[in-house]
Amino acid sequence: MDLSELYAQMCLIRAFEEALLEVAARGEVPGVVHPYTGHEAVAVGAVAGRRPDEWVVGYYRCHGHAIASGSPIGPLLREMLDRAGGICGGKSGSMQICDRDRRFLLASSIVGSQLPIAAGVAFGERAAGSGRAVVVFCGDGALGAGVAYETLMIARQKGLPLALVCEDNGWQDRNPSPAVMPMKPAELLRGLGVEVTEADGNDVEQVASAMSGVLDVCRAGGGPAALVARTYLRDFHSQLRNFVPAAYRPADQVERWKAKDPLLRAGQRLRSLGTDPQPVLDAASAAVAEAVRGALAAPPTPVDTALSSVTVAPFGAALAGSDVR
Amino acid sequence: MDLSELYAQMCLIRAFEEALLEVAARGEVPGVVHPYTGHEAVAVGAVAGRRPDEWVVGYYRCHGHAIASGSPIGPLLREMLDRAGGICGGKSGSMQICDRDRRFLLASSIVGSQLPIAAGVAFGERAAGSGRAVVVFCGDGALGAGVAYETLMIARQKGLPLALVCEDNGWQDRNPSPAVMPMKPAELLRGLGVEVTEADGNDVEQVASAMSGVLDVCRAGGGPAALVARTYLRDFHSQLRNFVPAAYRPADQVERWKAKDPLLRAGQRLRSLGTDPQPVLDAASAAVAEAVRGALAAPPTPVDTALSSVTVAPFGAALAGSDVR
Amino acid sequence: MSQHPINVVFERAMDEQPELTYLATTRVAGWERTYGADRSVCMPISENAMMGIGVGLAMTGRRTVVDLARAAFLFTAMDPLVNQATKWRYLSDGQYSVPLLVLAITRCGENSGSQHEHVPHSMLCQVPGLVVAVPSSVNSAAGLMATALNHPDPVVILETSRIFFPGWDTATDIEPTFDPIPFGLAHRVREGTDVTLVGIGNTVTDCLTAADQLAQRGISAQVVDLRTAAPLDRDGVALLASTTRAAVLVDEAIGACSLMNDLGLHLLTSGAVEPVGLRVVASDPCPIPASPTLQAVVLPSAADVAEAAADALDGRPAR
Amino acid sequence: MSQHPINVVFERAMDEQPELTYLATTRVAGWERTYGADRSVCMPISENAMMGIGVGLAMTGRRTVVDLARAAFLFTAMDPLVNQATKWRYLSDGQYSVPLLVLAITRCGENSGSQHEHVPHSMLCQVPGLVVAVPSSVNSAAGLMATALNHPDPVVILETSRIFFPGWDTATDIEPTFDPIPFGLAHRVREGTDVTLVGIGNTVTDCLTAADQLAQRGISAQVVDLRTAAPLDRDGVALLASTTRAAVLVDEAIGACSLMNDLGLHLLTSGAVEPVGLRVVASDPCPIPASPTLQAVVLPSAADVAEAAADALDGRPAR
Ligand SMILES: Cc1ncc(C[n+]2csc(CCOP(=O)(O)OP(=O)(O)O)c2C)c(N)n1
Ligand SMILES: Cc1ncc(C[n+]2csc(CCOP(=O)(O)OP(=O)(O)O)c2C)c(N)n1
Ligand SMILES: [Mg+2]
Ligand SMILES: [Mg+2]
Repeated sequence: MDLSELYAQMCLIRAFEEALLEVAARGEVPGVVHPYTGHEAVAVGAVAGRRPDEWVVGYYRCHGHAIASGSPIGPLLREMLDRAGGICGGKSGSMQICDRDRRFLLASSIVGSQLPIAAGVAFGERAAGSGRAVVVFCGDGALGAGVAYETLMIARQKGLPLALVCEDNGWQDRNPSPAVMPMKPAELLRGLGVEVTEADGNDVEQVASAMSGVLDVCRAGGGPAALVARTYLRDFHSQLRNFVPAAYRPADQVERWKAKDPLLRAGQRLRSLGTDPQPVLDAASAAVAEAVRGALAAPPTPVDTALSSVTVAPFGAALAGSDVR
Repeated sequence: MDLSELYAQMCLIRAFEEALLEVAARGEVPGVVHPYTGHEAVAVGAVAGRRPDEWVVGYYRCHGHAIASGSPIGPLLREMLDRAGGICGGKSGSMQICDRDRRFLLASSIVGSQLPIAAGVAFGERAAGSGRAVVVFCGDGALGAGVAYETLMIARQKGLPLALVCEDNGWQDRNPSPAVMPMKPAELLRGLGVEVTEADGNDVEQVASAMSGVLDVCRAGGGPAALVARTYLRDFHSQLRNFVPAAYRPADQVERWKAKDPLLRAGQRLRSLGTDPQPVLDAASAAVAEAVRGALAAPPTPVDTALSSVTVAPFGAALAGSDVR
Repeated sequence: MSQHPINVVFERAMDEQPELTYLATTRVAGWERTYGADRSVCMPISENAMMGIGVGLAMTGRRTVVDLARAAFLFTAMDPLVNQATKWRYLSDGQYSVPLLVLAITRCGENSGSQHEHVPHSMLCQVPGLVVAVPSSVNSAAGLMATALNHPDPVVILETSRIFFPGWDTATDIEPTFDPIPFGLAHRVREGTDVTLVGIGNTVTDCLTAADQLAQRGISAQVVDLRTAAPLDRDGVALLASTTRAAVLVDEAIGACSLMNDLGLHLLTSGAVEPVGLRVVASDPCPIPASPTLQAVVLPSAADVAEAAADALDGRPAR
Repeated sequence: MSQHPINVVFERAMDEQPELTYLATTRVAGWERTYGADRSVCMPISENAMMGIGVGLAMTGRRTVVDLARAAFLFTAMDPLVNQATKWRYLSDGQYSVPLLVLAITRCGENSGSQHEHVPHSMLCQVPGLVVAVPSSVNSAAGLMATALNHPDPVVILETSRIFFPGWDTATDIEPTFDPIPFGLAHRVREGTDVTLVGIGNTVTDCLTAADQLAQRGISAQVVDLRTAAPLDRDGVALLASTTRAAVLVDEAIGACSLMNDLGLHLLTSGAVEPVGLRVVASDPCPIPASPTLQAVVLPSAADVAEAAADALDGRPAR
């Protein structure tokens, strides 16, 4: 995939998140938002090389994962804004979205829990001899979870084609990771015998090329393998409704990383290659603005499916348990 | 502690387990037994250097841990035989015993679960500046559990005086550990940055001397540290009631290890030092026989405490929930 | 010795469904050779990841059986069951099915102490959409398993240890065959006209014994096996109970927020039983002690059931 | 803005009990400086080990508060709660106390989806000996916390997210103070003579709103806050309910094996309420959707409560 295309995806994610936060500030997002701003190069670079039949698995900071996987922004927005046409019918909200058609398996809001699920998918691929890899994202904080370790041990022992992308932003909510973990992600993963490639997570080309190596290892049966992408959250961990998020990181750290903004850098590089990035950015903004307008004009989530898809089996009534309601 | 004393303890454990299995074969043990036969040198060597005010924490294969910690065999036997005078009043059985007075904190029957509990105790010791270590045992299979990893990461990050003893018998129930784990215990623990000492777990002197180094590291604030003791189960994983346990390991492997029996080796060594081990062994057998006689002659567990010690708070009735009983 | 019906049913499914996958920390003899290590998968002691892997397999089209060995180990694997397996059909608004079957042994006659002996059916009924099957016998376990192996959503089968003990094949079975047993349909295992005894899992046997004891006192007891805790056959039990003058609901779990208290409420509000004719016999509110002597105090017995039945009938007029 | 009562209570305990230890994945501003990193302990995302460490501290004499942040994360830490914290007093036959307090937020107004929003009080009531407190307001949370911080056994406090939202200090509180609140004692928060509305946690507010709505229809409703799910004040509620002609029990959890079905049974068997006068209003049996629009369908509302009350009273003669 060429840089313009990667840049276009990053712009779409950036515009999406900025618009979403704006709508949230107006009180129109009922739930929580974990913005992907700052991480754009990771999702876009990591998913650039996946084949269309390979699954991608995300975590709660998932809007970037979904958009990079090809999910349409309209249904994503509507999901988060509680409007008709949401990608999961209003049942998922922001943190647990999925899009089976784009092989975006799911994003899970329980830290670490996506890892064994992705390993299960990878187990299926290996059993089928499909030669496909499975891309799974996690934060640096997720490496604290025992289930991450269990998954990696099993993936190694069974040789699963699990391509792990660790988005190492140095923080886990309000804690700097070194305050709670004795090892950095790459050192830790290597200690567990996992093949690790490190990349500058704010450089989309570097991420894409490093990831293509990781995917090749997995597809060739040499998995699991991991990419550790060093990056940073431009804005903050999360915002609930329109409550103003507290600043929790040193201001100079935040400033330092602003200079390394992944869009800025990709834009400069494009320019150096003779392409003007502005029209791409503008197109993304326009597409998002259009999607926001559409979402805000849409009716609320229709209620007729509120109780559907709990199970497929026809014993809803018997399961109710509230017969005297 | 001198070798005769270590040997005496090993003999006591061996005699205890053999007598217990004999009683079980007659159908007089209502529960399950995970015999410590073959591992005796590990518990005895590892606990030899602990100070009387240091806690020991075990896992379900715990009779050796308890006896090495000083627990009296009579109350232990009675606990397992459902007789009056059991060390936990009949509530614990074989796998979850404890003896607060001997600072044998507990043995837990959930694989890996004893590790964070021991780390909590170690946290308290560090907070108190006591200079005490905490000894905790686990099997090689326990290293598969995510909670083992979580505990070690936290112990490293907080510098806890946790002295881990991994009883590496190469098997986890009916699975050979290499069939399910990609790394051997020592390599894995080192990969996690834990200081590891390896020892021949069938040589009680070697275990004791290696462990004294591990304890010193912990007491000096350099913990956690681990001892990996290579050993083998002489008999089998477990026996339920009087059901005959299946053979699950290659016969030649079982035979090979018989030659390395820890009691045999300590006995030979004693003899080479001019001490006849036989009287020690005989004394242990006699003590156990006496305890068995006493237990079998004792009345059943008294029922008046069946419902006591659920909580200390006086709201048992309100908690009952079965008011229409 | 004949082959265990559970194995017969399971092997039949392994043969019929080429992608059916079995994850366990223990091995079934010969399965790795027959089905390959990709379908009979031996796992480390990593229940959380094992269950999560099962979810991933099931979501992408491979029905998976996660054998936890014991319900005691479910507590290290609750998250993938509660937050993943039972959620993704709903969260995805129907994009996914999660055909995951979890096997877990509860207790009975092992006397291994309260960390190892758990009866979590009531807890699990609080997980929306989860099928919680609690077989009472060898055939009941195999028949419920047969249904579970074709069910499109997550199922937990809580098996009593008793059905695996030596001699399992000598006991007479309350289910004549191991044909598939539908979920949510209680089963009358003994007819009777005076009182209805309702059991689940291990307590079905207690109810049958109690019925024998009651018969000697001239009381005719019908016995009902719930078979699944969720879905719960409220109406079926109410219908049966309405033909007798009293009902005794028996559970080896504690009473608070329990299945039997829940069912009891339905029997009363539906008018099937009058308040004075209802008894719930549950475990005392404490962990299950290792000692069988103490268990006899804490857990419900056939004698407790018979006594409760006689007490409930006392002074109740014939209809 | 005044200091949050929960913090006031907690800091008072930190000052009074020099070994009280706080484990959390988040920090309380200033606590590390005030109490030291040995007492205000910042943890990685390792809930299972965090809870186990809490057990080890508590068993050896250091009361510990494990702050899970959310009840959603309890499912990765069930084993040390179910198999360790609540077991060791019994397993040891009284050798140990385990003064462990677990804090966990349930839900309300966050709309974060079913993995994040859980109301597990009924499940937890199945753990023998565990105190399950479910405060309904800021003061209720602080008052229950004050008691928990002196309790000798494990306690879980399931807090509603609402009490931490901006503006928490502007709402009028149903508890006038944050003095310690005893466990197992329900609290009448509004007097009334026709119907008794029983809530827990978030549904207490719904009951109060419903009482207002009913008042406009000439129906006088008394409202009861259970405060703890375990111990459950069965007799206290029965006594209160027996003074009115009907009772409506309201829970945002699903009905199967629920606290309110359990309580309902007691109200009927104790004779406090007649079967036709009882209603249980629970969540529909599905995960909690992220969309507030869908939640309005699935979760009980004040209007549902009022309607159930009117329905229960319909045709019920005045006593
Ligand atoms: C099991 C679990 N524990 C706690 C949380 C609360 N939580 C949400 S995000 C987060 C920090 C995760 O940090 P990291 O994995 O580094 O991802 P990042 O947010 O930095 O992208 C925490 C603790 C959770 N969602 N799941
Ligand atoms: C969490 C958990 N899963 C499974 C089991 C069942 N189980 C009991 S012992 C055992 C094997 C443990 O092996 P290891 O740790 O090597 O100890 P060993 O028995 O060899 O001494 C297993 C799987 C358990 N007790 N706890
Ligand atoms: Mg991070
Ligand atoms: Mg082993």
